[in-house]
This record gives sequence, C-alpha cells and structure tokens, in this order.
Amino acid sequence: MMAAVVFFAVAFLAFLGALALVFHRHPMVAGLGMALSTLSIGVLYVLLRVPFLGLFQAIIYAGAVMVIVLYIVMALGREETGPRVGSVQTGLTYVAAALLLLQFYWAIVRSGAGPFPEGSALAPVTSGGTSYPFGTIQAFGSLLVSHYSVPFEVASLLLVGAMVGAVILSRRSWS
Amino acid sequence: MKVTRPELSWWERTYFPAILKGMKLTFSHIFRKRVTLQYPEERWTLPPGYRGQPVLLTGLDGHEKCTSCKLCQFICPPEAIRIVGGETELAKEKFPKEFDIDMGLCIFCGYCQEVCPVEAIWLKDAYELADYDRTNLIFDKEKLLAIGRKPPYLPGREKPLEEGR
Amino acid sequence: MSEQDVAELIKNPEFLAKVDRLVKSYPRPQTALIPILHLCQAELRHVPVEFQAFIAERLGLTPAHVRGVVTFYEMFSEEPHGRYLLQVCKTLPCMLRGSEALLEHLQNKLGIRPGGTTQDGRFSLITVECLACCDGGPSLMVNEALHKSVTLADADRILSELE
Amino acid sequence: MPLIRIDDQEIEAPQGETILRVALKHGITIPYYCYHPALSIVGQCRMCLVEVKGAPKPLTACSTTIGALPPDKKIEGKYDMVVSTKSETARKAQRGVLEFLLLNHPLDCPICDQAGECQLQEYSYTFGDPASRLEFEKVHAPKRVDIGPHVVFDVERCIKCTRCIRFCQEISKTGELTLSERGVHTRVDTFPGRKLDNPYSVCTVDICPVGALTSREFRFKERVWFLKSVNSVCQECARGCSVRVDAYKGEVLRLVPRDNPQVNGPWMCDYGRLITERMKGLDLAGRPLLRSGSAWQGYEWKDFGAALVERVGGSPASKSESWAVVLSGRLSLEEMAGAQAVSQAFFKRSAGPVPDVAWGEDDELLIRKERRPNLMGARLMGIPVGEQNAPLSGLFAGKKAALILREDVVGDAQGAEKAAIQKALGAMDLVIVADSSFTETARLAHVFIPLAGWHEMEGVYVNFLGVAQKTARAVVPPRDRRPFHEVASLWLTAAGHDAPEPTFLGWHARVKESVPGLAETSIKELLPHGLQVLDAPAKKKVKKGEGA
Amino acid sequence: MTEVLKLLTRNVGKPNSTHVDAYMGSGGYEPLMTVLHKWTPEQTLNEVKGANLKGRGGAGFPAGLKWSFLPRGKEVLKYLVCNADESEPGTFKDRLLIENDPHSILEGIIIAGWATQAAGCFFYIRGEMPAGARIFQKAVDQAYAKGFLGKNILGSGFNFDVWVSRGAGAYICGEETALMDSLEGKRGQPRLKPPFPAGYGVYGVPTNINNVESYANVPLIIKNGASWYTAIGSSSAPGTRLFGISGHVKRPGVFELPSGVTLRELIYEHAGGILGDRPLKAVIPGGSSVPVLRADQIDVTMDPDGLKAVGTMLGSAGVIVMNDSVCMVKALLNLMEFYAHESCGQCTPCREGTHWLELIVRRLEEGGGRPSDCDLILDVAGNIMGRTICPLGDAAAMPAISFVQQFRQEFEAHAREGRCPMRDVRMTAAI
Amino acid sequence: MTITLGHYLILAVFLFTVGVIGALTRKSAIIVFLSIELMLNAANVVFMAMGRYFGQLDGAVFVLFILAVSAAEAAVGVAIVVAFIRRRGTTDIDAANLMKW
Amino acid sequence: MNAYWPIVVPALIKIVVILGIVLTGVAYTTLAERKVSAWMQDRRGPNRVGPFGLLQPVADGMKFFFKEDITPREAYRPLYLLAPFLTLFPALITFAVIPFGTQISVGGQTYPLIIAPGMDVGVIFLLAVSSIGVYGILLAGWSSGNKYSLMGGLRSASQVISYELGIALAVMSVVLWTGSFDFRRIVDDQAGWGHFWFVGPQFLAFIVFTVAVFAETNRLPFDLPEGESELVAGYHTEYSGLRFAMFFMGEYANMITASAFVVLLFLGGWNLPFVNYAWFGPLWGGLLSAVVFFAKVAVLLFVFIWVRWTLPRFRYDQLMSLGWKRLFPLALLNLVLISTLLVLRGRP
Repeated sequence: MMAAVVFFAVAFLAFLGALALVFHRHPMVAGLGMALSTLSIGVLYVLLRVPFLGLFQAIIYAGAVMVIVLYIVMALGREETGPRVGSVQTGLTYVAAALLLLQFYWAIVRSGAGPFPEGSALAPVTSGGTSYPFGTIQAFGSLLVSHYSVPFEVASLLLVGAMVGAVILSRRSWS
Repeated sequence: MKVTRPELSWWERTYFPAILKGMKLTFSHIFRKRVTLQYPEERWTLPPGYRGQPVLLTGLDGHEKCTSCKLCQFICPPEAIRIVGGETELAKEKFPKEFDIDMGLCIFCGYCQEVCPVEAIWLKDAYELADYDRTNLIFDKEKLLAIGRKPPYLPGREKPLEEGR
Repeated sequence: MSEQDVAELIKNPEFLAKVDRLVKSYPRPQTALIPILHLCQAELRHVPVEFQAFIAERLGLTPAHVRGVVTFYEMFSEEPHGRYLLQVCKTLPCMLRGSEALLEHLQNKLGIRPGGTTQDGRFSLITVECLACCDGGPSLMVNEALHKSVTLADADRILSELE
Repeated sequence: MPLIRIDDQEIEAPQGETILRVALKHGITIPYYCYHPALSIVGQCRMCLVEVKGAPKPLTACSTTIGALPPDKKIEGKYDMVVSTKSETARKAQRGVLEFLLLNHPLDCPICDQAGECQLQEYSYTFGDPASRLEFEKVHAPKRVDIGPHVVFDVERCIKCTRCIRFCQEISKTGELTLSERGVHTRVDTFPGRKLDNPYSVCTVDICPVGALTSREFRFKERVWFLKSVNSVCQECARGCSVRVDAYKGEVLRLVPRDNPQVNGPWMCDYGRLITERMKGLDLAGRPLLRSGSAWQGYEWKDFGAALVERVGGSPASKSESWAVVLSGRLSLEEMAGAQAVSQAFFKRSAGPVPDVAWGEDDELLIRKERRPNLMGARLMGIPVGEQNAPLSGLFAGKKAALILREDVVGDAQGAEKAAIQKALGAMDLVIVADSSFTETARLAHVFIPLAGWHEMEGVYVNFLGVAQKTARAVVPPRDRRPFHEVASLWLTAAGHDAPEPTFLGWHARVKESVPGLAETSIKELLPHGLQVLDAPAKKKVKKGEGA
Repeated sequence: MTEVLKLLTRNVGKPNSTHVDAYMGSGGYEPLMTVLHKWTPEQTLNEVKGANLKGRGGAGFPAGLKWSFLPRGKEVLKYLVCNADESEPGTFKDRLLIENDPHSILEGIIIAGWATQAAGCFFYIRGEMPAGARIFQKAVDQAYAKGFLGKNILGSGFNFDVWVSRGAGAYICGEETALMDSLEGKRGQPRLKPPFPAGYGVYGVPTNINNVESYANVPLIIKNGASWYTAIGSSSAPGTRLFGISGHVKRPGVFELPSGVTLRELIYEHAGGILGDRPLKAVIPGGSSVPVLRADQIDVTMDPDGLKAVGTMLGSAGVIVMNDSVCMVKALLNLMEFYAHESCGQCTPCREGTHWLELIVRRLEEGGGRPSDCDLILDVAGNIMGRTICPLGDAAAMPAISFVQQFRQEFEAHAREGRCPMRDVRMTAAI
Repeated sequence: MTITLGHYLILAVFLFTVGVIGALTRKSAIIVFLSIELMLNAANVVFMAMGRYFGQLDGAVFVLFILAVSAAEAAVGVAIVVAFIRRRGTTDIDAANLMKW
Repeated sequence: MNAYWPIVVPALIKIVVILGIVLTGVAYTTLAERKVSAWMQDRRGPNRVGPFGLLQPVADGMKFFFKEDITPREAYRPLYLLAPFLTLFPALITFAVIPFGTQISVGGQTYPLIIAPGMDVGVIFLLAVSSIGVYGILLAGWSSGNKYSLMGGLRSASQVISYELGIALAVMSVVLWTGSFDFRRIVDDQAGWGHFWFVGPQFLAFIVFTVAVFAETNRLPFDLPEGESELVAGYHTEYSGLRFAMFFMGEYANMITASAFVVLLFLGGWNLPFVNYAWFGPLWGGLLSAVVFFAKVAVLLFVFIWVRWTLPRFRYDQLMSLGWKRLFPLALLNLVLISTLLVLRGRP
C-alpha cells in the first residue's frame, strides 16, 4: 500500500520532470525538470530493492551530470528556446510519438505484462543466482566482477576515452 | 624588485608546519586580554581635535559668528551644508538666514572648520547622532547653535577669536 | 543756521557782485571756484553744502565736484569755526623753535584741543602745516594775521588783544 | 610701426598706443585697477608698473605710450622699446603697490560679494606677498553706505581707482561721484543728498575692481563661484544689449553686460538689470491649460497637441479672416517662424502684426524707447510691424478668434483701450494665449500655452541696429514650459503637418530660409558678439571698450 | 666769508618797496621796456637761455630752455604760471620777495610773457599767505594802471594779463600739474606726465610754469646781460640764491649768496652759529624733502653738484638746522606727519605709504618699535620712491630713507630702549 | 494495490515518448542531449523492473553500465556543446549545418 | 497499521530530538563562531543578549524573521524562491542516516540511536544527498539575476563537484577497509581493543577528506563562492530575511553534518579509547555515547572556526589546482595503497 503511494507519487514526479524538460521554454527549468526526473527514477530503483543503485543514480545523474549541464546553461546566460511549434517536423514528431505509444502498448499487452495483470506482480526478493541477498552491494559486486568483468573493463575504457575526448574538445587552443 | 623566496624542504612544502604554527598562534590569542570597550558603560576619552558633530559658535555678543560666506558650503565634499545668506544690522553685515547641515550626509572631514574664516563652525566631540528619521538629521541653525558652544570657552581647546577684526 | 546764512548770503547783492566779478576776472569761470569758496569761508567761516550746491550751479559744475574741492583744501571747512581761528604751525622748523610749547600753552589756556572751538565760539585752535615763515618760528596765524616768533607771553598778549 | 619687446615677445605696435593695451592684446598679463578701456587714463593705481629699458624708474604701462626711436638709437639694434613685466624691478614695484593697496583694505573677503571675481584677490595671489606687514589698526571708514538706489558702497574696501567717478563723468555724464578728503582718508563720495542715481548706475558696480560698490539687488544673494553663466541678450529694449546671465539653483540672480562694441560696449542700463527683480513677481506658468466655462483643465504636453488641434478645428471660427494673430517683439526668430507656420497651417493666413510697444525716450547711450528686443527680427521675417504704440483694440474688432503670443495686450493697455480689448476678447469664440506668465490676457483665454521665459530657452534676436544675437538657456524651467517653436512642432505634427524638429536648431534652419542675412551664417558666428545681418540705419556709435 | 649780495633782495628793507613808483625809482621796469621796445621775443628768450638761469623751485631745470618748449608765435594761446605756492617746510624765500618786492617778480613775468608770447600769467599764491596775495594783487593793479599789463603794453602791441589766484591749503599744489588743476578749480591732484605742461597745461593750453625766484631773476639778467649773470656763483648754477636758514641757528632768515657758498659758512657765519652754542647734529640743506646731512658733512658748497656729492640736493635752498637737542626720530615723525597729511590721495604708494610710514615712525618714537622697523621704513620708503605720479612720493621717501641711514643708531636706540632716549631733553627754543 | 511490472513499463514508455518528442522538437542542443538521456533513463527503468521481475540483478548491472556510458556521454556531449557555443555563439543545433569544424 | 507504531513513534521522537539538537547546534554554532572569532581577535564577542550572549542566536533569529524579504526585479522568481529550501533540506535530511550513539534500551525495547536504522548504505546516502545540496547554491546564484550571485553560484558548483571526487575516494578507502557502507559498521570497526580510529591507518584519507569537507561546506580557506571582496556575498547576495536565514542555517547544518561525517569515518564515532559503553548500562551507556559523539562534533566545529581565523582564502585557480592536482591524486594513491594492503592482509 505504502509502496503503491510512493510509486505513483514518484512516477508522477518523474513524468512531470520529463514534461518540464521537453516543454518548458526555459533551459534552466528544463534542466531542473530532468534532474527531478532522474532523482525520481532513483527512488524507483530503491522501490525496486536496489537502493544503492538509486543513490548512484542520484550521485551520478543528479549530482554530477545534471549539475554540469546546468552549469553550462547558467554560464550561457538566460537564453530561452522553446519548441519549434508549428513546423512540419514538430507535427511529424507528434504523429511518430503517438504511433510509438501505440506500438509500445501493443507490445506490452502482447507480452502479457499489462495492463497491470496480477500475474505480472514483481517477484519476491531472491538471491538471484548469487550467494548474497538480492539488491545488496555484495550481490551486485560479485555479479559485476565475475560475470560482467569484461563489459566492466570496457566501460571503464569508454569512460577514459570520454574523459580524454572531453578534455580535447574543450581545450581553447593547442598552444 | 626581485623577491627571493626561501628554499623549502619537502615537509615545509606541504605547508603543514606553517599551518600548525598559525593555528597555534590563533589559538593562543583566545587566552589573551580582551581589548573590547564596553561601549555604553565605558567610553573613550576622546583625543583633542576629535571631529564629531559640527556646530555653530557664537561670538561674545551672543550672535552666531557665521557671516554666511559659504566657504564651508563650497568645500563640503558631500554637499551637506546649505546656507541662505542675508543682510544684518550687526557689524558683520552678513549672516546666515538659514544654515542647515544634513548629518545624514556629513562625513566629519572637518573641512568646514578648517576653511571657516571666522571660526564659526567647529566639530565638537559629540558622536551619538543616530536617529530613526532622516528628517531629524537635518540640523538647522537654531539647533546647531543650541548644541554649539557659547563663550566663555573652555580653556585649552582653542582661544576664542577676538571680536571684530 | 548755516542754511539761513547761505540763503542770506546768496541773496546778498554785494556778495553776488563779488562773485560775478571773480567769475569774469579769470579766463574761464571755474578758476573762480576757489576764490569764491575763499569768499564764502571768510563770510561764514565755513563752506556749507548748500553753498556748494549754489556755486556748482552758478559755475556749471556738478555739486559733487565742488564738494571734492572743498574737502580737499585744508582752508575750507564744512563746519564753522570760531571767530578767531588760531593756526599754529607745527612743522619741523617751527617745532624746532618751540611750536609744541606754544600749542600746549594755547590748549591749556583755551581749554580746547586742536580742532576744537571754545564754548563761546570765539576761538578755534588748529594746527597747520608750514606757513612758510620758518625763520620766524614758532609762528601763529590768527585769521589772516601772521605772528612770528611767538613766545608764550606773546601768545597771551595776542589773545588778550582779541578779547 | 615700432617694434617693441615685452618680456620675450616681439610685437609690432602702433605708435602712440600704450604698453598696457598692446600687452593685453597679445595676452601678456599686466595687473591693473584704474585702467578701463572705455574710460580715460589716469594712471593712479600704479599697479601696472613695468620696467622699461632706459627709464630710470618703473613706468605705468597704462599711460606709457610707444614711440619710434631713430634707427641709430634702437635698443639692441632693432627695438623701439623693451618692456619687462616680470623683471625683478617690475615685480618688486607690483608687489609694493599691492601691499599698499591691501594696507587699509579690510580682509572681509568671506563677506564681500566681489570675492571670486575680485581683481584685488586675484592679483594678491599672483603678485602679492602672503603676509601683511601692517601691524596697526587699519583706517576705518563707513561701510554699507547708501550711495544710490541700486548701489551700496563700502568705503573701506575702496582702492580709489576712480573708475566709478570717471564712469559718471565720462559715460553717463552725470558726475554724481567725486573724491573727497585727501591722503589716506580720500574716499569716493556723493554730494550730500544727491545719490548715485542714473540709468546706468550699476555699471559702476561692474567696473569696480573690488567689492566697494555692490549691487543692492545682488548683494549677499550668492557667492559668485556658485553662479552658472550663459551668454544672452537683454530683453528690455530694442538695443538688445549683450549680457551674461548668472543663475544659481534655477534662479536668475543678475545680468552683467558683456563687452560688445557692436551693440552696447561694456555697459547696460539699470532697467535691463532689474529684470531679475521683476521676474520675482511673475506668476510663472506651469502646464498647458484649456478652459471650458470657468474651469481650467491641465494637460500633459503629449496630449496637448491633439487637444489644440481639436479645439481649433472644432471652433466655429475656422475661417481665416476671423482670426487675429498677434505676435510680440519678444518672440525669438525661431518662435516667430513657428508662429508663422502655425498661422499658415491652421488659420490660412500669415501671422502678425507685431505691436511696436514704446515708452520713455531714447537716450544718448543705450536706452531705446522701443521696448521689444526683436522688432527688427519680425521685419526681417516679413511679419508686419504695427505703428508705434498704435492701439490694439482695432486688431480684434470683428474677429472671432485670436492667437496672442507673449504679449499681455490687456495688462499693458490703459483705460478705454483696455476695456475695449477685454470686451473684444471676451466675445470671441476662441482665444489662445501663449506666454511665460499667467497674464491678465491669459485670464480671458480659452487655451493657455505656457511658454519658456527668455532665460529658459535658446533664440536669435535682431536688435534695432540689425545685429543678430543668440541667447542661451540659463535656467532649466522648473515647471514644464516650452518655447513656442517647440509648441508649434507639437501642434503641427498633431494635425499631420510637416514640422521641423521641435528644437532650436530645427527651427533655426527654417529661419535661415526666410531671413536672407542669416542664410549663410552658422550659429557660431552669432556668438559671442552677434552678427550684423542688416545695414544699420544711421548707426549711433556707442563708446567702445576693447575687451576689458 | 662770502659777501652777501643784494641783487634779488636789493629792494628788501627799502621803504615802500612794494609800490610801483618806488620800484621804478630804482630802475624798475626798465628791462621790460628794453625788451618790449628793442628786443624780439626770440632775443629775449635767448638771453635768458644764455644766462643758464636754473629754476629755483627745487628741480633746477634751466628756465630759458623750459620757455623754449612752448610753441612759438603769438597766435598760439599759451599761459604762464608763477608758482608762488611756497609750502615746503624750511623754505620761505619767496615770501620775502612777494611781500617786499612784488614788482621785480611781476616784471620778470611780463618779460617771460614777451619772450614766450603768452597770453597771460596765473600767479598762484598760497592760501596761507593772504598778505602776500594782497600785496601782489596791489602790485598787479598798479602795473595795469601804469600800462605794464593789459592790452598793447607800452605800445608794443603785446597783450598780457596777470591773474592772481590763491590756493587754499594744499602742499601738493606746489607741484606744477596739481597747481594747474587747482587753477582750474579742481582738486589739486597732480596729472600724469606726459603730456607735459608745455603741451597741455592750464585748460589744456600750453603752459610754462616757474618759481617766483626764477621770475625775479629775469629782470636782472635782462638788465645786466647773460654773461654778467653767469659770472656770479658757480658755473653750473649761476646767479645768487636766496638761502633760507631756519631751525637751531642764532640768526634765522633769508640770505642772498652766490650758489658756491659752503654750508658750514652759511650756518656758522651768516646765520650766526648754532642756537645755544650746542653741537650741530643734522642739517637738511634744501627743504624738508631732501636727504638730511650729518654734522660732519657740512663742508660742501651749496650748489647742485656740491650737494649731490654728499647724497643730497639743493632743492629749494631752505636749510633746516638741528642741534643735538633734537631727537631725529621725532623730527622724522614730524616730517612724516606732514607728508601723510599733504598726500593728495590720488595714487596708491603715496596715499598708503606715507600714512604707514607715519605709523611706523610714531610707534618708534612712542616706544613700541622694534629693531626691524628701520629696515621696514627703508623698504616701505623704497616702495614709494619712484612709483608715484608726482614727486611728493619721493619727497616723503627721501627724508625717511636718509634719516634712517644717517641716524640709524638713534632709531635702533628707540626700539631697544622702548622709549625716546631724548624725551627729557627739551628742544632749545631761543625765543 | 500492488505495483506490477506493467506500471513500470508504462511509466517507462511515457518517459521514452516524451524523450523522443524532446529530442526531435527542441532546438537547443543541450535540451536535445538531455532528452536522449531521458530516453536512456526510461530504458533503465525497464531494465530494473525486468530484473526485479525475474529476480535477477543483471538488469541492475546493465543500468550501471548505462550510467557509466551516459556519464561519458555527458562529458563528451557537454564538451561538444561548449566548443560549439564558443564557435557559433548559440546552442541552436540548426546552426550546426556545416560538415566541418 | 498497528505494526508500524513501534517503528514510527521512536523514529518520530528521534527526528524531533535530532532536529532539535541540530537546529540548536546550528544556532549556537553561529554564536560560537562569533565568540571564538572575537576571542581569537582579543575581543569579547556578543555579550548583550542574555548571559554571555547566550540568547544572541534567538535575537538573530527574531531579526531574520522580521526582516523585509526582498525579491529583486531581475530575479527568476520560482527558482529564486525554491533555492533556499534546496539548500536547507538536504542539509537536514542527512541526519537521517547519521548514527549518533550506540543504542538505548528502554522498557525492554532497544532503540538504536539513528533515525533510519535499516539504512545500510548510509555513506552513499550521505554523499548523494549532499550532492543534491549544490542545487540550492546553483539556483540561488543563477536566479538572483545578479552577476555577483551568478559568479558565486558557478564557483560554488564547480568547487563542490571538484572536491566531491576527493571525498568519494577518501570515503571509498574507508569503505574498502571495513567492507561496508554502513556507518555503524564503520564505527564499530574503530571500537574496542586492537582497533584504531581510522585517523591512524587512514591518515591520508583523513587529510584528503577533511580538506575536501572544508571546501564542500564553503568554509575558509575555501569560501570563494562568498569571496566578499570580489563577489559581495556570492550566491546569496540578493537574499534577505528568512530566506537568507535558510542559507545560513543550511551552511551551518552542513558544517555539523561534515563534522559528524569526519567523526564517524575517522575519529571513532562515539568510541573512546578504553571505554566500553556496556559498562554504564543500556540506557546511560547509550546516552553517554551520544554525548561523546556530539562532543567530538563540537570539537571539529571548533576546528572549523579555528581554521577560519588562521588561514587566508585561496585564490580560485589555487583552489582548483589543490582539488584536482593534489587531493585527487593523493586520494587515488591512498586507495591503491589501501587496496594493496587489504589484498596483502587477505581480508574478504
């Protein structure tokens, strides 16, 4: 019961943030909407019994990525850019979005997951193939460094590459 | 100028010794004697020549000394002084019909006292001038004379100007 | 008083004749100003402003000009002096020969200071600059009569003769 | 011409010219008090002593004339005279004389009105010693002597330069002043009972190099260093004397003549100066007013143009012959151009006439009996000028509407004439009055336009000699009054007509089109001495000063 | 001992000397008749020029030369002025001539008028000499009666008038231009020079002005010839001079002597020595406005050159003698009072400076002075000197400077002691 | 009421669609970039929900990788935007119409 | 619902108590700041309101309450109003996961002295929440519409982000050492015989963490965001009245949090050497542990103030260079060393 209330509240906030991001003219508010959205999604992770991932979401998305983005927006000044209302592309986009929604709905229904059948209730917490309880850091860590060790290393390479790239891109000059 | 910086050892380069030294110093101050003056109860003995409230002085005949020459108005950096001159039957010919000092503007620089050719304006040792209303800070002639000094003057501060030339 | 005197004087035909004669006797009338002022001074023992105004008009001068002249010359005064004007020369040669003592004596005797007039209006005592009789100092001039080498006794005698 | 050297400057100077004049002309400073370019030379202040090579003692520059030496006697082979104004001898002489002048001069600069424009002060700083060696009581003399209705005399401050005396003898030819007494007691004096009372008496204040003579009207009003000055033109008669208007905090405090050989020399009359006194009594106008019935309604300027157009357009008296358009000789050329444009656009007739108001008599020096400063300007603009002192009631007879600019036709009229004008105006459908004060005429108006005073605007005025001069704004109008040319722009544009920019320059361009004498000239040429735009009718020369 | 001559003073002391008949009885007006009938104006002028007659008023300018500055010709209106405004303290020689021998002056004036073809002469006499004015006026009237004045004098076709005008008590009117202003009925204030009187004098008309004694010399020159005249006295200043001696001498008075006489002789021989037989202290040799001499400086000839050598001037030859009873500060104070009183007030240095000098000297005399006052006096007087329109400034400054220079110890003693050291010494009055 | 997998999926779908709209309609490069991030987050929700549904942590691991990738993307993306703004003075992606730097 | 009461009621009590303690702490930290500042400058400090000026914070609070609240015309109003809350609330929320003592047993029930006892990832939570706190500064700076505020906000944001790295890495080494994100575990690892406070074994981390924490809280010598000589008062220049008070409280709350964080990670939490709280019984032992904990926090707060009056402010580039070029490598080095040590020691 409690979980349901929290879920709807958080889902609403997440959606609200998303709408703010896309439709608010103000880039600063838009960015804040995104931050709200990511934070809410982080709470969803906690509801999904992976609390530390929710906190990571908060630290990385809200605390780092969004702060940097907002930082840029702030540094740019108060430029306001709205959606391209009325252009052909906007119209087509809405049509495409509607089609997309229909398709997803169809897919969900087809998959038997929705709308909200009792049977699709989330499973009780299990160990999930590891020796640690579901959602604990230990479980997560052991999965990460055993099964996913190669992707983990690749991801770290990617991060290093991104870091180098960002530094190169934002250098003012090579002097 | 060339400044030679001292060669620092590795330990000193971490700045820890310096920081600790500084912290020691600041900490030691906690136990020093306090220098605070407990203002309303204790008060400064003001040094001679302290520049406080500007006031108008009267001559031996009881009239304000001011001759409305407006040099103070001219010299006043924040333009706090306003004088309206007029003719008087007294020997000095000219007197201030109105003489206002806006204490909200006054910066107590003492130029007016310095420039006054007849020693009519004087910065007294009063400094508690706060008020809740700006309009009360515009001191008019009567007020300036009332808080100003009348002869005979206290000895030692300055001798009263001889009357007339 | 002076107004009346002036009014009388400038109506006095004898006086006016004198003035006219003076005016005519010089190449230009304004030269007559000082002689005319002398006349007035002699008659009234001073030159009142009313007379100044009168003579200015007569000679075609501005009153201010006449006043300037009257105040410039020592022998004209705007205030009347006594019947006998005692003029003591006080300049150096006379001083060397005792004019100070003479002056002091006269002061004591008449009870007036230089510039003053006795109460009865008979004597006025003034000091003057050089009377050009330095060899006869101290010199005393009473009205137009010059007395040389005046001793104190002489002075007493002169005064007593005037009384 | 003889070649002379003053200090290090070689100058060719005309024979017979004095050293002082030559030096002044070439920007060499020689201090002086008694010399004045328009007065005779007396050389008695002794301040202008200079060293002349070959002379045994210093000579007064004001009275020493320049002569030619025979070729074999030239000094240093080429000079006819070598003058030094800064040599030790000259400096010592100047310092000595200054010390003497200051001996008995009271040190009451803080009180003295002249402080700040006092030659004694200035020279004391430049040439004098910082300290006095006099240790005795100064010679005292009366202060605040009531020497004349407009002049107060401080005997102690007088340095006996006798400029004032010579002014009264030579310029005003009234001779009220003289020196009296002698020696150290010498003083300037009047005859008892006769005051310094001539139409130019305040000129003595101007030329007094110290604060001995002060103007009763300006006395103790303001210290001169606070004053803001602009060049302007006196408005009180057709002479249009060049004046300097000194104002402070929005108030015109005095008028001082500017030396203009073409117009007034260095003088002006007392009547002109007293304009500052008369201005005090004026009920200065505020904002535009419209009357309906007996109620006045105030307008903002931005709405006023439209209101005017509506009022004029809506009046039954829209025919050209029903309009009387009376201008004043007090209008500047630009305002006249504005009036002309308005008249042609709205009344379909040309403006005028301009009444020629006169009283008193011309005198030999400056005063003219025509009392309007810009009558000649009206003639140049092609606006008809009425007969001198012709009754104005005739102008309004049979008219249904009137535009009256800057002329108090009711207030200035007398007796039956006044009643007639009042009646005529009272019967009209629409009376528009524009003036800088709310005059008697204005009370009869339906529309009142507040105009800027002459001291609050720029304008060009042409005097009776045909000299055009420009005024400048001495004071920002404390309330929103505007010159008529600005009103004209407002009015014209509100009705959709073309109009110049609502500025002086905008309308001055329009003036140039209609006044041939001004066409080729720039504003700069109208400054500071004006420009002869018309051959003067039998010009009577004013005694000229040459820049004191 | 130099012989006292009786040239100018030949008629002094004679009975009825002021009457024209007496004057004519002793050969008077013969020179006039000579020039009028026999000589041209040019000749007359040249004769006087040749005599090198030095002006006797004080400046010593050659009279003949001065006359020649006037424009020539009868048709140009010109005036002569006789300066009888003798007001220099210590000078009283003119009074002697005016009161005793007016006709010799008058004759000199008329001859000068002939020589310069002037229209007339103003005789400006001091207001303080009413007797002299009366006497001279009488002489003029007699001359008119005799036809020596007026229209067509003695049939020569020469018209000449003399107007007597009285001053009214102003020393400054002895200055030529001030005198002219006074003649015009104005305040007697000196005029700026140039223009000089020879071009712009009384009423703006070319004017020549000479001293009484100068005019009185003219008949003598005409009568005896220029060469006779130049033989008398020193060559630079020929003729006799009237020396007036006053002050502390036993026999004050006017002595006519050739100009080469020494001062010592004048004092000790002619004037009978010092009053009270006290030591001599100081002598002012030429009227109050020339520098003073100390007792040890009196062995000089009384002519311009001789006096110049000791730093003073002959001036109007009025010798003022002071014995040792005189306080020099007091003497200077007396002079300074005189000049301060007589300054016309027109130009600054004189008006203010003389007053200031008076104040300084008075303070010294009264005991409030200070040693620096000596230098102050010198400086102030130096500031007056040569800075004024007329010579009165110099006249006031020169005694001030010379008194301080010559008797500085005495001035300093006043300052030092805070009182007049001689205040108890009564000045000897020998009356 | 129980929260089922469907709830999460539908939320994810909505978020994703909104992200698509944002990415396609907004001019500002930054907003476009954030919209893409939003789409990634929507995917993350699905990963997490599915992982929870199947009781496996693999979904969470994927989410972690996506977090890492998006952080990297953010770094590079922001760097590009900054460089772009420096050159063009705007964040408008229409201004990026040249195929060269 | 009844099942919740035994959990909710103690939690509520704990929230109230902790908030009371923290807010009072904030208030008196401001007083302490002023007093200590005064002492270090040989002054007396506030001494008018109440004995020794003890009521000064109350007076200050009253003043803030009655002050006029001004919103600048140029401000972006919604965010301008939001910003103070975003600063204050995260600062307060952190106390949910901070244990401030062992536990107390009352009436047979045992209550751990922490608001959220079940949170085993408290360390991450703390980091996460404090990373949210930067939004307040960022928004305040931007929305004020004032260049000084904006510059302050920008500086603050980059400073916080930069030093967060150091914090995270320093925390990581401690977490590696104990193998838990749970504060309680970390504290317990520093208790008892044979264990050290981590300030010893983790000295490098301690240094890095402490310095970074100073920067995180914008305290001298890292108070560049406020740098009044250049930026007036930084991001909160335009704020006044209650809103300013919120920033003010947020800053001091953050100081307390940071102090608590340091105490928990490195200074042994409520542990004292040679003291076992069990000796004092279940109730008094717990309370005593809380007192010890808060005493340690207070000492650290004093250090904050002490440092403020000792060290001058950094220049901005020095600040950045210190963060990235000194602390960050140092923290990495420390992490490597600790990991190596752990591997060598062979602890799971």
